[in-house]
Amino acid sequence: MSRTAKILSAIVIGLWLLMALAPSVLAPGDPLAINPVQAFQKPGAAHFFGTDESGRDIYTRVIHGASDSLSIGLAATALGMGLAIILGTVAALSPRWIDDIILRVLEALYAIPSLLMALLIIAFTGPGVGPAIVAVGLSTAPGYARLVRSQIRSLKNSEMLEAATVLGRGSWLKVRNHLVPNALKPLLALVTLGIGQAVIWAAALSFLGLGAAPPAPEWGAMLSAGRTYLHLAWWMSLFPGLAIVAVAVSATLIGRALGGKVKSL
Amino acid sequence: MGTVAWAGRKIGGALVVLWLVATAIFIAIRLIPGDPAEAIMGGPGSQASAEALAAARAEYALDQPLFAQYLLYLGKLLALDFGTSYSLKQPVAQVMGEVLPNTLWLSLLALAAAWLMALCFAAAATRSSRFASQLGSLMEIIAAAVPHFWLGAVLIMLFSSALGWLPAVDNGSAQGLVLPVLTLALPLAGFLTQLMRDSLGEAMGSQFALAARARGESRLKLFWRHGLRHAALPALGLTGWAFSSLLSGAVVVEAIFARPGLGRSLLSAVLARDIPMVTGIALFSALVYIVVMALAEGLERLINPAGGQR
Amino acid sequence: MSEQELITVKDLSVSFNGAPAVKNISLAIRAGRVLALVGESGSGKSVTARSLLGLSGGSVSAGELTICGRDALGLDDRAWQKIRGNSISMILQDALMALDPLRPVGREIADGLKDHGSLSKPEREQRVHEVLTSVGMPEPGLRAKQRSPELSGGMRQRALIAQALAGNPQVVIADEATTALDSALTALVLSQLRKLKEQGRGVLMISHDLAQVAHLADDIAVMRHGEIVEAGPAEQVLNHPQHDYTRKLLQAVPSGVPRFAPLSAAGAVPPPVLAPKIIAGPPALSANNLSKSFGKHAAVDAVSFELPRGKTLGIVGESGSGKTTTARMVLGLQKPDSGTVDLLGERFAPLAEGQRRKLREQMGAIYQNPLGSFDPRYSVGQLLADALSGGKTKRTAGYRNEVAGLLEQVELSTSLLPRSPRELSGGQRQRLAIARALAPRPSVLVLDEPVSALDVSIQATVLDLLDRIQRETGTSYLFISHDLSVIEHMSDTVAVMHQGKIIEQGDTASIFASPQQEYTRMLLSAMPRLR
Amino acid sequence: GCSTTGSSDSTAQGKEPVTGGTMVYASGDAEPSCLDPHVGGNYPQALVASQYLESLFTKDANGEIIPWLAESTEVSKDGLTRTIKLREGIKFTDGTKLTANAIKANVKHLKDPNTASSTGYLAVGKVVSVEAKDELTAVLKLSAPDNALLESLAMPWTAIESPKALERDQATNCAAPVGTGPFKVESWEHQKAVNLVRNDGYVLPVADEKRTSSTAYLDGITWRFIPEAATRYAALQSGEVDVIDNAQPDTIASASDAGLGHLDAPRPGASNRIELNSSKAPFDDQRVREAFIRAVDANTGVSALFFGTAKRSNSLLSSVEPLGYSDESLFTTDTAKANQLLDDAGWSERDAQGYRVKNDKRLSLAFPVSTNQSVPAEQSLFEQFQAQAKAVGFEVKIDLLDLSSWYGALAKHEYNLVSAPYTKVGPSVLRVLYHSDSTVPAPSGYFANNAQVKNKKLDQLLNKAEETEDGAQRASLYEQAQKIVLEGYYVLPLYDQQNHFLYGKNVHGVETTTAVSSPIYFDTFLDQ
Ligand SMILES: Nc1ncnc2c1ncn2[C@@H]1O[C@H](COP(=O)(O)OP(=O)(O)OP(=O)(O)O)[C@@H](O)[C@H]1O
Ligand SMILES: Nc1ncnc2c1ncn2[C@@H]1O[C@H](COP(=O)(O)OP(=O)(O)OP(=O)(O)O)[C@@H](O)[C@H]1O
Ligand SMILES: [Mg+2]
Ligand SMILES: [Mg+2]
Repeated sequence: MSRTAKILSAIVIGLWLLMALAPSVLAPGDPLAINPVQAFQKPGAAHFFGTDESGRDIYTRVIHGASDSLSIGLAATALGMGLAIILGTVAALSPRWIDDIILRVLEALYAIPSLLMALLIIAFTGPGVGPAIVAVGLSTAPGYARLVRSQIRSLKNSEMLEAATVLGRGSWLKVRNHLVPNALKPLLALVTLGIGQAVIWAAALSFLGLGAAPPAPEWGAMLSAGRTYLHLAWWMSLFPGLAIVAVAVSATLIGRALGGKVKSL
Repeated sequence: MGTVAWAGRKIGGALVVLWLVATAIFIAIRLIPGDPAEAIMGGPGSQASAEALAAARAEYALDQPLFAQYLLYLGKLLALDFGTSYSLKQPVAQVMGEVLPNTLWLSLLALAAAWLMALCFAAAATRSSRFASQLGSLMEIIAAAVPHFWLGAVLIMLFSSALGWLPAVDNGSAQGLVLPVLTLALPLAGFLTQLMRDSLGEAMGSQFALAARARGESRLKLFWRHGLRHAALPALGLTGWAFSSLLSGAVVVEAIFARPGLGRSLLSAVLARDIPMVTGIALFSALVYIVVMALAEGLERLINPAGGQR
Repeated sequence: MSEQELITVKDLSVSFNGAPAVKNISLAIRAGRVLALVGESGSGKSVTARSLLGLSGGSVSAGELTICGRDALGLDDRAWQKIRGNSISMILQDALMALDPLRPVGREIADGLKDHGSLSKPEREQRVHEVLTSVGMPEPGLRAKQRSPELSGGMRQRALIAQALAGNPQVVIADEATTALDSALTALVLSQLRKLKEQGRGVLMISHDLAQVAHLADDIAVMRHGEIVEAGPAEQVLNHPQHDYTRKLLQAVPSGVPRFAPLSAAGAVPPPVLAPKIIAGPPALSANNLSKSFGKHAAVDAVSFELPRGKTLGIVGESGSGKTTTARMVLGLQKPDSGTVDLLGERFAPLAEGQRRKLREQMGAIYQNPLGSFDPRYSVGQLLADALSGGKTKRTAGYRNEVAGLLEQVELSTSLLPRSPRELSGGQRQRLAIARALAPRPSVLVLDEPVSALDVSIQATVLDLLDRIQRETGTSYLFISHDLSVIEHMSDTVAVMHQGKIIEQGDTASIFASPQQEYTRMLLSAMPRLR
Repeated sequence: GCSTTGSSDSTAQGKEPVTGGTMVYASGDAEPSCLDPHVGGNYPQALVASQYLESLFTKDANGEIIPWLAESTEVSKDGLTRTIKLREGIKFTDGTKLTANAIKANVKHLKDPNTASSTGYLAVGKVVSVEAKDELTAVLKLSAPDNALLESLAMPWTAIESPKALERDQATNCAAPVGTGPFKVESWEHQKAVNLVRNDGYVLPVADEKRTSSTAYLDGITWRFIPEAATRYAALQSGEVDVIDNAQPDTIASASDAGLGHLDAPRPGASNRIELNSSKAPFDDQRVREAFIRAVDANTGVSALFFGTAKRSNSLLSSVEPLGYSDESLFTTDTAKANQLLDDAGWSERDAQGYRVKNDKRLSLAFPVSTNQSVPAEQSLFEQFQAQAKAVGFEVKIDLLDLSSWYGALAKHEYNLVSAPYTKVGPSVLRVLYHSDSTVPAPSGYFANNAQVKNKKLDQLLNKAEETEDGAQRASLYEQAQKIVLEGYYVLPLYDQQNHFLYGKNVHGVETTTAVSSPIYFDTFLDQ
């Protein structure tokens, strides 16, 4: 990772974190404050990104929405990755037949389109932020798990571990010192890529009315509300849409800087 | 591994996967709250009498023990009987048969368009300057990050409402396909381009590319003879994923562009708790995924017979 | 100079982003003669060669560049394409990578013909068959349809040569065409090049090994740091080298140099004549009837040998003869199908890992490519601290002195401590691998092709280092190589492997002087010798 | 078609009608799973079925019920026998003649549990049996007097279908119901379109002096489903479709600038309103109900969100119902009063977030909202209520649900606030919605009295109103009933059930609607 890439990534991450943790620094207003008289104001000096149908300030909402959207993305990825690490590691280190079973199950999960999986989960739990996290997390897990598995398998057969064996290292030391840290590093890059995708996914669910409920300033929900007024107030859907794209793009860029490749998705 | 053995393994594996999918769906659907009998009788808002509900339960074997239901369900699936849709009161196979071609067409066209775009972008990127190439790389990443639902709306605004060039909704003509295909294809093209550019770049900078140049090959020939194959390989490996993400994307795109299709059926079936319909679509998508994966793998074997099996 | 000059270069300079790689060199390639370009790694040999095809990839300036009587300065890419593969062709340095793994080699060879000639498709196929036969490719019809991953290293090298010859070029550039080949294959390739010369073509041969060059070259140019430091007829350069660097290169060739005599200039100071410590007791290592099969293929077949303490046993054999498999069984990385390994008189294999952990520190290993055996997250210092602490920590703090001691032992500067192994040169990496292997003070080192990836001058320093360590510590070496000259220089006893069996075993001097087996004789006759 | 005229700003006045052309209609509703409105019985079914099915009665321009397929009707003194005489010479599109038997078969169909009718089933609830007295005369025996029967029979959900066609299995009948309307179902391509073609044998039951021919002008209608509002409007703008329903307020407001026609046809029956569940805390206390109603400001929200296309209502009934009673003073916003009421009711403390608490319980209201039934503007209005109610200390939890989950939440009484539209012709809808009988759930858990009003006096008034013959007395009874509900703060009325249609420049003659305000495209024609 080059120096500039490091600095840039740090700045971007810092900015997102600031938006997520202390949105009021950037947008002091209340994202839920309504003002029906001020509805559908064009972007301008008073409202940078304009206002929505209830006169809420879209700039404030976009900034405050970072927390919801990002934490959905983070939590979903963490869930998916957590499951994947367990399944993938078990598969990679187990005897052939267990590996085979896990692989088949993963393939079956992979074969169900993710949105269908999400729909089924939500049909079971009802819509909301929590279910959206579970849905996105579960539907991304099989992909990650296959990756973790192949990662660990190739490490398991690497010269590096052979060298450790020759140096007389026991299994525990090999796993702790070499296998886990080396498997995790590329996963970190992948997680960064994945967060961007998870944010899009969660937004898609909100857009279908299955995720965060309005008037929460979640970007997908805002987009969903904005699409009704596409002809009247383009700014209502433009800015939350741009926010989603921006998060996904910066996540991809940082992921790539960390050495992640799309290949792995 | 010989081709016959390979095909045998594939088919066996596919059957296992289908069985697992069927089981997963069965379990998932039983977990969903709500009485299936109500769904059969027109949803919870209906005035169905207790007797009518009981009759429906008996008719659909919902009054039997769960395991018996499971066996019954598997037995029917084995006989390729997907049952009758609760909400449409038509055989699931028939409903799917009606809407399926639309979705397949849409997805295949989008897949083809995405491949084509990705190839063109990747090829263009190898020739252009560092700045142009970085700009291109940013564009791909942005394309890959654009959500379908937003892209579709923006395209409609732009090309239908404002410019009036293309129809917003499916009207049976080829033009009506342009926007939905674009909406589905662009994000995928972004992904594929990223993939292809990486491997294309690797291939074009490799020793064998140098060897080819040393034989007197022009850049264009180098691209056709060597670059293309290497670019295609990782993208092929991703085709199964791409296709299944296209099916997911179709749910959104079909809703936005008012196109009949599997995606829309799926959404309404889940909302109406139409179990046979959901099962049918899920199994079918899984089958499509498996077939597409096998095709892609076959193609991979053709391009790279020595490559290891995954 | 009666011979026609096919390529004339005057004052050629190449730089990459302002950094010069080749500086003002001049050379001429003549019909029917072989010009050898010799020099250490990174001296600019390959860049020079690529420049002759207009493929240097950097910015080029030259006083003159004439190819077959034609001024080639300022040619555009189209004009170059007519020359490449047609008038001049090149055999690229890395045979494993120089063929597209996704295309049949026959197609790769035919591509050049297609682009240049007017041959029809069957004619092209005919020509491919012809040229593959001429380079001694077994079953050329079948091989033409296979892709490079399906071919062995030697076959790939031959396919690459065939590819260069297909278009009947006037000049052939062979960039390290024999590195990484065992001696039998090396001999084959050299004879191919000789044939070209006899046909009246010009040959530019690039190598870091003067011994190989000695057999073939008519003229030699010695390169260093992008400059030609000495050039002239082969006789003169080999026998009366003018430049220090040339002398150093000549000295680095190990064949015929006695045990413990230094090869590198650094070791030129005669060492204190310190007799190697002889320790009594059971042999350091003994292998008994080791066998291993993969499927039906017997990779190692009833191999037995004994390695006395403080001595070196060299195992030599062609590629695929089972050397690495033997080493892995000795190291306990692969379970033998049958047979045993004893280390210092104790049973080492087959045994459960837990039971032999104690013995582990008595045995170290060094690989051909050490980079793969280092955890990429560790720095040089951390690697050594990890080895010293038995994996408990990678902090150097508590092991500063020991680490410094190890580095000194392998002649590395402590300034390298914070670096990643990736940022080291090949020679430095191999030293680091040796240092790490030495950390637990082993009695036995298993070295599998430890210098095969290094150029001769670096190889010389590493071999000298190994010599010194053995003398100082009395460590026993199981030294595996396909390079007869290295084995000859390093071993006290030699075992020759062929198709999984040890066919001949004994004292180094007697094996090299009077081989008993036909196969050994064949190997030795193919060995390039300087002295 | 039927003769009611909605408030239309059609520009077709004086245009010479042209025959021919197929009109493309784009509906924003979900595609019905059955084209026979007997099955289930929702508004989207009524919209499409109005083209091919007709009812016995309809409403005229003054809101009066008049015979349509029926020629005349009379009721016995005790109100228990209703005789209906049919018009002569009307045929179903399958060739069957319209006879008294058809009424018998249709009522039987509605009452058959296998039909799973909900709206139509309730409408004929009091009909015990149907007898064919002669070819064209049917006699209906009732379990109790029902002066709403004619209104019920004016709805498309009780439209008359061919008895022969009803004998087919349900799937077939769902795919192509057979009626007497100006169009008939030619084919149904699922998810794509219902294709309607002109009924060339159509007989207009009530003569219209403006019409020379007695068949529709249009060759047919392509009935499509485009759920995305923005896409639907874009398709109308670009001329891909001719008429859209469920038009969004903002597009309606800009329609005339865009050269589009607009038909505003508010639905009869109940107005759109929020019902407050009085069966459980905190709304079991009238003061808390009133406090909520005083806390929110519907007027500003409605005018901003609906761009003046919806008029604020203060009545339980639609503005098209002549017997609607309205009292603005009950619903004026008064935050001070709201606070006072809550203090009085014991909700005087507030927690850290500013919500009121009593006995450590937060003043929290569950508000499940059906995304199928509430348009986006309405959802936004609810969000505004949420913010306004927060100011006086209510926590409103809006839950956007799909229809099944929404019904599920209602059935489990997991709501304090709910907005459930109900369309029915005439004031008898009050009985459906506020009679204590309607708190008793059907086997599916469904009940119509969401406010859970249980008031003996109200029950009596509603029963009596349904049985009275005298018009004035009926009006007075219904007024008293409405007062009880309104003054008990069980309901916050919002506006009429919105029913807006937009159509392209080339479309003319979009004005006639059925008794439930669903347009009929009998008079409609396209510029060629
Ligand atoms: N494409 C390039 N970009 C930048 N630097 C290059 C490039 N190619 C070669 N160099 C540099 O030019 C110098 C000479 O490299 P070259 O490959 O000619 O060495 P060589 O003598 O062939 O070495 P070896 O024996 O290892 O093949 C090296 O320092 C190398 O790093
Ligand atoms: N893991 C394995 N699976 C199958 N075959 C193997 C495996 N490892 C080695 N072989 C086969 O065993 C034989 C001996 O291989 P080995 O690597 O020991 O040869 P080598 O003498 O070290 O050759 P080289 O000089 O090329 O390194 C070869 O034919 C090889 O293909
Ligand atoms: Mg080189
Ligand atoms: Mg080996």
